[in-house]
Amino acid sequence: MSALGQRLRLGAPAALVPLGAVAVAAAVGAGVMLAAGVNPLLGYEAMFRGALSVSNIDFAVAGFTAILAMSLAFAIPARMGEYNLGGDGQLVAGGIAAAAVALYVPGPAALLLPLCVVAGMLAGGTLASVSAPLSTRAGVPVIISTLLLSTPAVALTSYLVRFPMAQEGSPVPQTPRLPDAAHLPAFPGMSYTNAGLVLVLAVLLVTVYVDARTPVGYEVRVAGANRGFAAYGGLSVPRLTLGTLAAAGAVAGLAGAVIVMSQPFRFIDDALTAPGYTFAGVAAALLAGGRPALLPVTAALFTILSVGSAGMERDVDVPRQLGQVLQAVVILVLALRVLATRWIAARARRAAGGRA
Amino acid sequence: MTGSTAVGSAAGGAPPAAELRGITKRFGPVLAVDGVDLALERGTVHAVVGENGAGKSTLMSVLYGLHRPDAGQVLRDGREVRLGSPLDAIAAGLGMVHQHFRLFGSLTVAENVVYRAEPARFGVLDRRAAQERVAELSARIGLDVDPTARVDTLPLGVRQRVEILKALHRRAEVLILDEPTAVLTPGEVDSLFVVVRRMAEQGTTVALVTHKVREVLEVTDRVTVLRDGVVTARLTTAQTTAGEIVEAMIGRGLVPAVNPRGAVRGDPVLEVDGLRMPAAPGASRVQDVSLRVSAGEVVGIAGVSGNGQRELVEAVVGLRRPESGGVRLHGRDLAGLGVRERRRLGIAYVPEDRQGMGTAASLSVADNLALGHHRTPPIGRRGRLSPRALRAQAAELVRRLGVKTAGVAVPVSSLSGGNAQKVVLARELHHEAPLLVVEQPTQGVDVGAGEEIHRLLLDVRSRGGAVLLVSYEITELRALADRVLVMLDGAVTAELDAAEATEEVLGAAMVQAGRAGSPAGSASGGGER
Amino acid sequence: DSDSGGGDGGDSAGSIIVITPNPVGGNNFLSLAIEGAERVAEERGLELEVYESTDPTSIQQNVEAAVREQPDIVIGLTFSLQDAFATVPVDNPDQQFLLVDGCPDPQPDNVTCAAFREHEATYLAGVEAGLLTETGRIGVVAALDTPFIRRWVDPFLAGAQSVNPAATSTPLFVGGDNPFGDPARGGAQAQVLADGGADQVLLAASGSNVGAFEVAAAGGFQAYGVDVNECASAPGQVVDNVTKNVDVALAESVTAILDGDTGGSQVYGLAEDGVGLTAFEDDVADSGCLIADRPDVIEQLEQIRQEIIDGTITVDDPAAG
Amino acid sequence: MDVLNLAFVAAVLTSAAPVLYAALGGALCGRAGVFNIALEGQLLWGAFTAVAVSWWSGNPWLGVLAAVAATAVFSLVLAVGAVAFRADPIIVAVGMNLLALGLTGFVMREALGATGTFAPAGLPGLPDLDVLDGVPVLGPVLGRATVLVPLALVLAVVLSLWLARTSIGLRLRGVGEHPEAATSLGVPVTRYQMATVVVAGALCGLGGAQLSLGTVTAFTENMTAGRGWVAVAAVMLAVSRPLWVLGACLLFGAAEAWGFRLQGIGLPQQLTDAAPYLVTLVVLVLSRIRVRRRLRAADPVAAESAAHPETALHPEEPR
Ligand SMILES: Nc1ncnc2c1ncn2[C@@H]1O[C@H](COP(=O)(O)OP(=O)(O)OP(=O)(O)O)[C@@H](O)[C@H]1O
Ligand SMILES: Nc1ncnc2c1ncn2[C@@H]1O[C@H](COP(=O)(O)OP(=O)(O)OP(=O)(O)O)[C@@H](O)[C@H]1O
Ligand SMILES: [Mg+2]
Ligand SMILES: [Mg+2]
Repeated sequence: MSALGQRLRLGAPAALVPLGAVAVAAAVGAGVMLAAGVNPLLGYEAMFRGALSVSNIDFAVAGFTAILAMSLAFAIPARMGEYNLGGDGQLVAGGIAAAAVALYVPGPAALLLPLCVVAGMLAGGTLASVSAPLSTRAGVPVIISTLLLSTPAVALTSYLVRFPMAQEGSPVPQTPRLPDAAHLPAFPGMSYTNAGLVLVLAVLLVTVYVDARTPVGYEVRVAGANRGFAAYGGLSVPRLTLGTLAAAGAVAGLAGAVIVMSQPFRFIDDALTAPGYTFAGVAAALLAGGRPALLPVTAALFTILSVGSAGMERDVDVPRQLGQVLQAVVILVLALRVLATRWIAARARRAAGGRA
Repeated sequence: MTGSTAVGSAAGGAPPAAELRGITKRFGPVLAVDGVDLALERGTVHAVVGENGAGKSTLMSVLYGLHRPDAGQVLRDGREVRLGSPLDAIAAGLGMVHQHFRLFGSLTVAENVVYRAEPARFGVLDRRAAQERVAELSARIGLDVDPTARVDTLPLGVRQRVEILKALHRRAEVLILDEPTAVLTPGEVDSLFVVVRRMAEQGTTVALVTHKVREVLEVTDRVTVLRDGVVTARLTTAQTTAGEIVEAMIGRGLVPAVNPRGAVRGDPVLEVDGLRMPAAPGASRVQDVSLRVSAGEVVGIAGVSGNGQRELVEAVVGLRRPESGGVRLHGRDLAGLGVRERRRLGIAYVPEDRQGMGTAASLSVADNLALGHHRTPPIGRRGRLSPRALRAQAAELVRRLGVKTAGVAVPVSSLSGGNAQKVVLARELHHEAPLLVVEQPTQGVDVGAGEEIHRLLLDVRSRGGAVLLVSYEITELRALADRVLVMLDGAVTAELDAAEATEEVLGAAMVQAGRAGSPAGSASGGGER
Repeated sequence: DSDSGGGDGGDSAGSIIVITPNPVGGNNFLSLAIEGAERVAEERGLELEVYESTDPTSIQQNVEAAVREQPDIVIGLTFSLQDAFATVPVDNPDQQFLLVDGCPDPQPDNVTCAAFREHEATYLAGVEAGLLTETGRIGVVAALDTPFIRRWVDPFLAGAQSVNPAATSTPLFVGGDNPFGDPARGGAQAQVLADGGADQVLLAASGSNVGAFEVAAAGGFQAYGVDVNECASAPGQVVDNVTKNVDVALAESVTAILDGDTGGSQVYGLAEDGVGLTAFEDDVADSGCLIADRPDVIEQLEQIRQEIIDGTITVDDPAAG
Repeated sequence: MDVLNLAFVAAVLTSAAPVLYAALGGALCGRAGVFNIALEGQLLWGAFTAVAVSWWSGNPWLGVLAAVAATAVFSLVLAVGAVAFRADPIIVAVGMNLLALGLTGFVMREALGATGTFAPAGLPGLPDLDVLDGVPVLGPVLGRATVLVPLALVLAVVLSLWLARTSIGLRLRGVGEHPEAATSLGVPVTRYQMATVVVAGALCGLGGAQLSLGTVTAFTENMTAGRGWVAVAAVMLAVSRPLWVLGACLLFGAAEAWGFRLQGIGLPQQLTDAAPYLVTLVVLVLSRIRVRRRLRAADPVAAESAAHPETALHPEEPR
């Protein structure tokens, strides 16, 4: 069997799984809407309109940018079997750092824009990096240390934005509006769709490339498959852990920077975490499985579900929590992936005809 | 020691203790076992042998209720039994000891023995009764086991006794041993066989799966040979020869690979000087070990497992940092260098633990073959990795070493043990590193494949490579090594030339200071804490 | 297409859209505002829609969605909409906007503002607490430590100390993962105050209040509600409420705008009867509040209220920076 | 002990109880070899069911029963998904947490007609242990708590003894430590694990009921507010040992209660918010670092994978 043929045959059912998950979720959602006395067609139409109509696409793109970034923040360490659930903390760390640079460092846009972005990425990356030695030296699982570090990080930024960095006289906990030089340039005619999208897409491309076409990507996969094998092969698991977590945190920090450098151009407490970008990103990454190139598709889906559900609530009065329910169902139906994987493995073995 | 008193087959007419009739088992498209008949006469020891993947484990799993056969019957004392699960098998008086022990490390010996068949009052465990039961059973077959010891503090040989006690506690009359000796030291093997013979004398029927023809000859009464899922021979041990058994197993005679010796020895490649490492829980100490391996030389390390060999090897390849002492490669001090640097300088390494270390089971054959070569051309070039070159190189290696696989894209988990081992060897031999460190290269590998692997190692020697070979098998060391060093409690206690290294001398050197089977406290890191 | 789906069907009756910064559920202030909107909508025969936001991005989105529906007035609730109301109205000069409880700076011409001086009423509640406390310890449970929420914290102590200089106050903030909806934490903090001897406690923690009222009901302390009459939340244990007549303010402002009085900024303090205490209401006797039994205190409060209105007493606004 | 200290103990117990139930459930799962980070969702599910059924039936005990039953049923998702189908337990749990959050909010709105908070007058809550009034020590400590609070403490002890001393406990420990070994002795591993997950769900149901009918009498959207995640941390801290879980939960409860008191003397709320998490993390690091060092000395290669959540759930070092 040719390698290509094999890949096609093995790949097809794998790609069908996410579609299946979405279909089942759509059916469940329709059932829920019927139970709530809403025509599911109208409900879904409202949901899509809420996200994708010309008038709403601008916001949807903002959501997509953030969710895509957060899905990368989860997916990168997941390649080596580490789960980063501390996205919220890394997101706000990036946001507050970018805001601080914008507010306290004078300079022209040409200087300030990259500086803010880099500051955000550094802050997010640094926070996430803390979990690497905690894991490789102290044996605290990344999934738990990222989570435990997130709450204090959110609390700390919350403190900063309420007191030292607060806008004078504002009753809302927020920083002053960032200077114009720190506003990400928006696409013509848009206000939320800005250079942030380009940055995140660039990061995506780099990730896909590194994953598939560089020794580092290979090493990360090896470490994810078997730590003992990686150590035996001379790979530095601590360094890979640090690298993937730093990269993940940097992407989350980038998302935070992009959010504060977009409308309304300030760090508002809660604004970064309340929309739930982190878990939407986790869900998108899980849906994409180990294929970074699928992330834009799954992130778009979860953007529609989360941004669109607000439109659905506005237009047909279905509680927006339905969006969460649908996301959950998509993730749960992914359990099917296991069945599909088994099926694929069985076919592979059949093809092998295995005899030693 | 061998107790070769032939126990005659059961009186005519009495049904076999256990019998398999026409057993067929498929895994998907793989026909693992194909219409096999096997009769185990009461009170006999019955060998089941065959190549890797011949279907031995599958057949035994059917007998133990782990697999349900697609066709065929299982009979106990002449009556058909339906074995839906191991529970049914246990109820029918069957017991099984797996190659990889299935023990709970954190539990005590007594808890392991009575697990799932506990003496209890109102659901509350009766620990006293459990311990007494263990004491009673071990006395019966002449074993010495402390019922209150945590299992993970015990040497492998003792752990295996616990496995046997488990079966006896369940009143097993038919005991299946799947490759019981693969991880045992020679001394441990001897004492196992004493126990096996004693059990047979007491009426227990034993089915023994093994790759070692010598063991077959030493301890069994009957032999069944499997090949590709069918029986190719049924033999009576007393009337057969090693050659006959091997012929039936692999379809040809075996020409053992043997070191031609005497070839020119080159410059020293590996020099180890005064290496020391402290003992730690779970790790043995290494005491002042010095050794030298020259180009074109195979140096064997003999010894009972757990006497510091693993620690020594890990210090050489860079996985473990010595407390003091030096390691030099071609005269260059390797202190402070990690695995990667050492590999680059020319150390290849075939580890003992091929599942935990030597391969990543879920990754493809190609990915497994690339590790360590992924940053050098043709695969890696200026920070980039060429998936095409990676696949091409893998295909080439698979072809060259004759790895049986459906392709380089399938996961290593779909390969048989022998073929997985070849993948490891292929990768490590590929770059013709000046130094090859090999541990237990043929463990669990069938004789045919084992012979091929031996040839590959000797090829390394003949092209001028240096080989450091750690093995627990004396025959392997005698076949391959130019010199043999014996390790005991972390120290090199003897150095023998190939000519001097007879089985008797080596065996004696390996167990000098202590009784085999409990290789000093070092194996378990000082016993209980 | 959203025009056709807009649903005003071309009839002469207009419409208003209210945008909240958070989900309304459990938020007394927002529910009361919606009540006011419902009332005025009925009076004027308007169609009413409510868009609930969940976060700043959705606020912006809701404001723009509302503008597309072209209602008579787009009504925003609270300061959180201030940023959106600073920009969107400039791009939509023909649309009238009303911001309740906040005001953008600079204020576009087509934005009308209605703001409250709740700190004045909080100060009065503090006076009440200062007079009634037996332990000399008072407390506040609030959702978060933000300048805005401090309006229910600092003046409470200031008021108490004005009549009882020895009074000490402990403010506790719920915080955590869900500050506006974690009744267990709210309750735990109320219990801390009760254990610490506080006997007069203002509860300004939105959805987290539920737990705190339970502590009051169990006799932990006497409580003060905010925004609406909450005396039924812990019968016999609630002294009074800092009320904010946002319904009145909203209805008045809508009426004014519909009548052509647009722009400008109306401030609702004690003087305008926009904020107050349940104690000052005519039906205080039926309010279920403890203060109903203390006409002496009410009298004293009336007097201080007048002094605040007169400017004899000035109450610091913690949100003013 | 003076009154204030007893009140402090009471506060710690009350805030620890729901977390303790969830963490005991998580610990059981850990011992059975199932990684359960769905505790947050399970707790929320229990809290909601308890309030809804208590409201409809007028009987809080029915609410508790319903919470136990409903959460047990909910946890079948994990049991079937992660145990029977062998799907990644983390993926399943992320889905369950999201589902619980969305569905409770959705149903609260559609069926109870409330958004945000549901605490109607007359919602029946669980009674306090008034009988203890006047009893020294016990009175001030438990008098204002429901019977579910002392029950949680008792359960921690009972579960610990049960695991150590009973046949089933022994089998469960074996199932978690070495499933193949348990299978080969005829223990139906999958069934044991599924049953454990369901029992853990029932425990979370109790925890949820204590939260929404005991600690307070109300349901608010996302009212668990991270308590389930704290329970996950407690399980790791305790490496699945019930008595240690008890200690970890009390530690967390104490850190939180101290936080409130420190806030009372002027520390910023945001910093006291962070304290319990940082304390947990520090204790976690200190407790694991020794194990880690031992592992590394024994086997530097195997130690590489020792930071994995699955291995961190077992009291025993991996072999
Ligand atoms: N669970 C399984 N699923 C699929 N195929 C299997 C399974 N178990 C065994 N096989 C296949 O069945 C065949 C027989 O395997 P089995 O394990 O019985 O061999 P064996 O004789 O024990 O080999 P070894 O000497 O390596 O132990 C092999 O081709 C193997 O790949
Ligand atoms: N679940 C499985 N799926 C596919 N192949 C399997 C499976 N289990 C075993 N095999 C195959 O069965 C063969 C024998 O494997 P096995 O596990 O028996 O190895 P082993 O070293 O012989 O150990 P043991 O004899 O103790 O079982 C190999 O070819 C292996 O790939
Ligand atoms: Mg086998
Ligand atoms: Mg084998």
